[in-house]
Amino acid sequence: QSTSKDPIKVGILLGLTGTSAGYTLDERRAAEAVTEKVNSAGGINGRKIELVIRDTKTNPTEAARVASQVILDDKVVAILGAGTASETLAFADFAARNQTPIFAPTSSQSVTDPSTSYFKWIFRMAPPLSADAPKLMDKVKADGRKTIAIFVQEDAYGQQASEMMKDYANKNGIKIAEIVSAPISNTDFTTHAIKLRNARPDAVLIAASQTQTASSMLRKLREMGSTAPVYGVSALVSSAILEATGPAAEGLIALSNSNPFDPGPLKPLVELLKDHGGNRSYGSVCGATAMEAIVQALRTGATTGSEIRDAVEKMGPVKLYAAAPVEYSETNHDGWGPGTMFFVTVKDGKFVNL
Amino acid sequence: MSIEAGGSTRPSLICREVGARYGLLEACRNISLQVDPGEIVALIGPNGAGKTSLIGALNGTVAGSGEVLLNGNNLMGMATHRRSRAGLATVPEGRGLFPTLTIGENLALGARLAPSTERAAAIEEAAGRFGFIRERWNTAAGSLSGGEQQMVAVAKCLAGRPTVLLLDEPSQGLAPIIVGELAEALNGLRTTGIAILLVEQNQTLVSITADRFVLLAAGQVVSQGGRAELADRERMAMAYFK
Amino acid sequence: MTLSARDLSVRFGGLQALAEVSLEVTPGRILGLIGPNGAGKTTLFNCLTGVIQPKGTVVVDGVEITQLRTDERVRRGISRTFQTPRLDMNRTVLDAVMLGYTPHLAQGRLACFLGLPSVGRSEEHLRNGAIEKIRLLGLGGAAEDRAGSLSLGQLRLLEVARALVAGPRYLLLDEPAAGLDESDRIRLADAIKNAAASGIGIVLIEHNVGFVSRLSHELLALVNGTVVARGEPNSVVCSEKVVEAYLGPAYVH
Amino acid sequence: MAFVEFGLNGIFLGAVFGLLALAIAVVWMTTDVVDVATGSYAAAAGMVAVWAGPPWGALLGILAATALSGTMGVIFLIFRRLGATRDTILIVLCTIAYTFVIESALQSVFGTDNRFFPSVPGAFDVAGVFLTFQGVFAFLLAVVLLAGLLAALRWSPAGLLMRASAISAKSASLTGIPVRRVQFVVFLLGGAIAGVAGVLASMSIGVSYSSGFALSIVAFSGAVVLGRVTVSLAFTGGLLIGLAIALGQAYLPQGWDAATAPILIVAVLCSGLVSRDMFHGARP
Amino acid sequence: MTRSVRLSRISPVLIILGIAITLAIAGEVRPSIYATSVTIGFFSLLALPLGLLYGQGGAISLAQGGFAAVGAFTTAILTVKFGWSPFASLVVSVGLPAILAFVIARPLLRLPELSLALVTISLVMIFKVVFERAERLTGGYNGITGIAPLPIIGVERSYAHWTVWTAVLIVAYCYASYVESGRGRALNAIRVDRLLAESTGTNVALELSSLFSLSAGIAGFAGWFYAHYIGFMAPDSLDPTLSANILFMVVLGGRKSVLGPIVGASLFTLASDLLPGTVTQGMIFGSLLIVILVFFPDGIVSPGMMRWTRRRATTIPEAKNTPGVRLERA
Ligand SMILES: Nc1ncnc2c1ncn2[C@@H]1O[C@H](COP(=O)(O)OP(=O)(O)OP(=O)(O)O)[C@@H](O)[C@H]1O
Ligand SMILES: Nc1ncnc2c1ncn2[C@@H]1O[C@H](COP(=O)(O)OP(=O)(O)OP(=O)(O)O)[C@@H](O)[C@H]1O
Ligand SMILES: [Mg+2]
Ligand SMILES: [Mg+2]
Repeated sequence: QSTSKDPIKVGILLGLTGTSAGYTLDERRAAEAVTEKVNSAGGINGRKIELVIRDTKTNPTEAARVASQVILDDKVVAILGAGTASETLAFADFAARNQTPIFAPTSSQSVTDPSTSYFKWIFRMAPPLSADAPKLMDKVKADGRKTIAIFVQEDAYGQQASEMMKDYANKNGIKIAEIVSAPISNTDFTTHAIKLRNARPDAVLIAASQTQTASSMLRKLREMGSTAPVYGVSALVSSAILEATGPAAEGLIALSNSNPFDPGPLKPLVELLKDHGGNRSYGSVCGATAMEAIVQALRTGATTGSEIRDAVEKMGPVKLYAAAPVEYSETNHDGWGPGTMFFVTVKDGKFVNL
Repeated sequence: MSIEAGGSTRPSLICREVGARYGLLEACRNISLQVDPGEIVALIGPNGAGKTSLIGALNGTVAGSGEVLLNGNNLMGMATHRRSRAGLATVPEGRGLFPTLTIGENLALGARLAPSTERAAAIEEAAGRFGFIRERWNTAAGSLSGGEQQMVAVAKCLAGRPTVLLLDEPSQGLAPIIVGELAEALNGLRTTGIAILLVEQNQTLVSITADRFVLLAAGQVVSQGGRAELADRERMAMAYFK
Repeated sequence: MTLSARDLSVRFGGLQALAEVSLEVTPGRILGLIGPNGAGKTTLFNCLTGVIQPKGTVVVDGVEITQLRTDERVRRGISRTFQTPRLDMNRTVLDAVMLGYTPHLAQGRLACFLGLPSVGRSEEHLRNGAIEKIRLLGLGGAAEDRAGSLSLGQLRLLEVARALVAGPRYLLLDEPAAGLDESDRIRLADAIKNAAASGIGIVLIEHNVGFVSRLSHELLALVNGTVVARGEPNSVVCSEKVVEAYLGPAYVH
Repeated sequence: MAFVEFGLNGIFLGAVFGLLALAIAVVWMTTDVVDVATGSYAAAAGMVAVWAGPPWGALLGILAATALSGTMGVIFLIFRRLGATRDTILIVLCTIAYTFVIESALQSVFGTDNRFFPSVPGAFDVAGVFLTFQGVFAFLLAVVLLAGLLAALRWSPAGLLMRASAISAKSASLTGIPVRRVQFVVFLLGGAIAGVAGVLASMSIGVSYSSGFALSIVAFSGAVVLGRVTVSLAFTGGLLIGLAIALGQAYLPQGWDAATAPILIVAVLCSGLVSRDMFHGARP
Repeated sequence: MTRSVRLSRISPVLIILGIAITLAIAGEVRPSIYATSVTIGFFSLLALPLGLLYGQGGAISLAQGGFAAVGAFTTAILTVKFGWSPFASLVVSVGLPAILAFVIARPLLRLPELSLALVTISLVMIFKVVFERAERLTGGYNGITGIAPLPIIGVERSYAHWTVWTAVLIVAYCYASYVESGRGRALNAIRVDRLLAESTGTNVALELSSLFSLSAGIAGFAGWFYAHYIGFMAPDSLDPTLSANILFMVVLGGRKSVLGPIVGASLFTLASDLLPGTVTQGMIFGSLLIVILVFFPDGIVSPGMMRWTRRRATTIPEAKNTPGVRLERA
């Protein structure tokens, strides 16, 4: 039996190596920052929070194995992770059976499918595509773009994003001139760029979550002579993409949950990360918000997994570290509304809030 | 014992107390022998006597001990390729050809050991020793018949203008007529002053080429002698019965 | 009851390795095959065993086997040795010889997987047979040694033992005596004679003319892929063409 | 016109693959080993080049790649010296393990981002076909390197020595070839060529810590796809793979282009067109 | 003689049983060890048949993970979308990969090892693209969720542990028995020299394709188990990297011995728990692999483990026995 002075354990399961390492490192750093802040302020009801960090190697099999380690051995009360949908789903069932809530910084729609047996135990900790894609399309429409071309990264995220964009376009009379896709492992985007350019769209939409893919795509697009304005989904905004893309990023309009150059509504996050060297990125917002959600639930006095879950469902709208309050309920585990995202554009090598 | 050949004294091969071992197993030990320029010494003995192992110790492909003197230098301890460059050529048991290279390429590789000005001539000369070589210049060496390969292997070594030639059972698999040719070729090499150590089971070949013989059994020298004793088949046969 | 080949022809690119060669071996008889290097002797073996597909036909005991795979021919009783020994140098001599039993293995695949006792019994039985053959060829002392530690001469004997173990009706030996010393050669000759006496038909490639003509009932001389002489060993050896192309003038003296 | 544009750009990228295939081929011809880490040398070269910046970064990158491949050469020599087995698969696995090491080191030092070295600026338009100077530059540089290498192999016995060393180390040393030195030098050469390819890649498609393995697979496919392993065939194979990938991206249904290279490999290798002993140091 | 033969067959089985019991005891103390042991068992099921195929028969395959994925998707589709019982789908999960492997085996297994490796890994990549594209069946990138746990075994980890280790035991026993038999000897000959194997009466093509098919079938079984154990299956669940890792496990553990693949599987699984750090782990792990490969080329468990120093001191290795490519040459 745990005494009241024992630390509260929270599992961090992220693909710190492998394809998702690009943003999971930020997520981890932000979660650590939140924990440190809470602990240095005396913890929660006198109990410190202890993070149990495991690398899932961006591999579902490994994710399932380390999940049972943290759940069974470390007896974590909640899990933050994993970075991709298939990793998360690989341990979702097990976590649900052991009554451990999962706070997954994953955008793919399939993670919070209400028809699954473990729906009650997964909270999305990233802007859901259902909020992201329509909001982006609203902007495209408002900007008067009549013909668009879509670039899709071949994974769950990219595919779902592009489906929603197509849907929206069809309903709103926007013409889709071209759709091109590339697998995650793809490195050369010349062909894609030529196709997008030749379609002569009013705007190119990028449905990709990997900065590597997006930056290479953008560069090639400009290199191959296209001048069409580019719109991107929320996972793209980071200083890394600017560094990698260079001048080709000028004018990019993206929906974002963060802006590394202008805190905007994210002042608390800036404050939090000040001493942690982490940049304000997509990952930091997700990581900090997820960890803060767990902390808030614990503050209500919840100590077990199911209590935490109930607490989160009943928390009502709370301002965590995202741009707008998030709100979960028994039927809504997506939490992040359109307000958690805002538009940024690239000007003189910097993101500027629109 | 050195003789004058081509106007200059050529060094001979001198082995002192040479041994060869495979890990803990000693295949031969304490073997001392000398081969002079222009001389052909036959190394004979029953199967498994350690003849191949001795050759290996000399050319550095088997761990060896003792001294191998060539041109006054002790080769023992040197890397195999240095020994070859020092003038010690070997036609090993497996013939040592590069099966997927053509005959021409094999000879060219062999000729790299000759001084660069003489290479072309060396190749010509070596190829001339066996009639078929030129005809099948661009054939992969591996597709030749066993005997043909044997001849190419000898030619390849000769192309390098070696001082000492170690031959491990060169007549194995050769037709009698070719054995005859080989014997002629070996005898012809005498005038070039090459020292030849010939491992052989074929007594005919030994008897028409070798000046002396060294009989090896169970890894040790059990007897040696000149041409005369070699003819004494009775005694040899006795020795072969282990 | 014969192994017979009719009009075998093989070309390698521009080279006519075999041209309409026919031969016939009956059980209990030894056919010597001689010829200069590159005459096509080994190629002939390759045709008989199905390693290469010649023009012509190969018939064994009245059944045409020209289209059969190598392993099927082995099962029909044709075993061979190789000019350059082929074997796993890292296994024991005994193991290497026991490989010869493969075509007549009485061990079902399933039984092997299940490790049924019958498999163990059968192995035991085979092992004893193999040891006997190994002794016969004078390798008895080396039975449990690593095959790689044998000298080349000993490896040839091992190959013969392996071929014998398969219980062949026809045995093709490719220069088994090359590099053998006197005593081993005598032992080998005995083994070959015994095999023939037990009703195996043998084809023997050999360059040691004394050895092969003493052993064989019949000689066949190949030159450049064609048969230039066949018949009584003595007459073949003395035939003009053979002397010219194969033995050389020196031999006559 | 689009077809020509896809094709030419594919070939330009193929030049980078071709160089990598070339690097794999020379090492393969000499040592009988496919160095799977070749792509990682390229990635390292690119990352170092970007880190050090133009113009000397490029040279530094190539040096870094050479140093890395030299280390692999040493590992190879130790393996052969201990020499209990000639099984090349083991060394191939060593090179894969070495890929893990390089990837992890690159990630620790440079992070996970995709990096770009400044490319040759500008582009031109010929009859509606849009070509970048960078692409043309990469292609020309690769061809010049290839020609240089071919000339070196043709006019010196180096090529023969390399092949002989691979076929049988024992026979080669009996022929007086300093096998170990030849093999080591070839590892260095392979690393340097991979380094050039890596810098070129960082100029056009960018490199990240994890690019190595994918590059190696593509390059290896390029090296084998024409059925024999020679320097010029490997390079041509690389070009073809680049072309095939580009056309696959352009014309295959959505999502299937990831299968272009694998399907090509299966088709070519299983068709029986490939000479059977190409994988045994046997380059006729 | 028979006794020693039987012993060498039984002893690996006993050792594996020992490992399984130890893991089970540890699992009772520390529950997550069950998860690790099931993972090890799952990998072992993929690695063991590859050990037989490659270590003994010389035919390399990088397709084990791919065949496991076929087995896993088969049962996922049949049970979730068509409501089959897991035991009915087991037949298809095993049969489909086995038949598929048998069909493609012939042209494949003629290839020498490096190209075989390349072709088999390419196959796995193609499988993956097919899974991604066959959205209606496989759910595309999202995969299939809600695969029911196996009846009887349910969600009890210790039951899963015993199920998978029983399978490992059976496979290991069959492997060991086969190698001891005359057929194992013939299989070994294939590895050394195909012409030799053919000339001593082995139908090389048939032998290798049946083993290839068998290993695919066992991989299919492992995949079937995996799908029901995890409850979720997506194209990147069992990706090409896994297939490559399986080969590593076989070689590191010891491709010539029965225990090797299991030791390799354990090593791989435990490495991430035992090695420190995250980003730098690859450096340590990679270097470790290289050291093992260089100094223990036969793997950690090799038949001549005790004698390794002696054997090393021998001679410069002979030119290899080029497997039956050239006829009777060289
Ligand atoms: N690689 C090896 N490892 C261990 N022992 C070996 C090895 N090679 C040879 N031997 C042993 O060394 C001894 C001498 O062998 P060697 O090959 O030198 O004989 P040889 O005189 O050349 O015989 P042959 O006339 O048959 O070729 C033999 O008893 C053999 O068993
Ligand atoms: N696979 C092949 N490819 C090309 N040529 C070949 C091949 N096999 C054999 N040859 C050629 O066919 C001819 C006959 O070869 P074969 O091996 O049958 O000769 P042999 O009579 O056995 O000679 P030896 O007594 O020297 O072994 C030779 O000239 C050889 O070069
Ligand atoms: Mg010998
Ligand atoms: Mg022959």
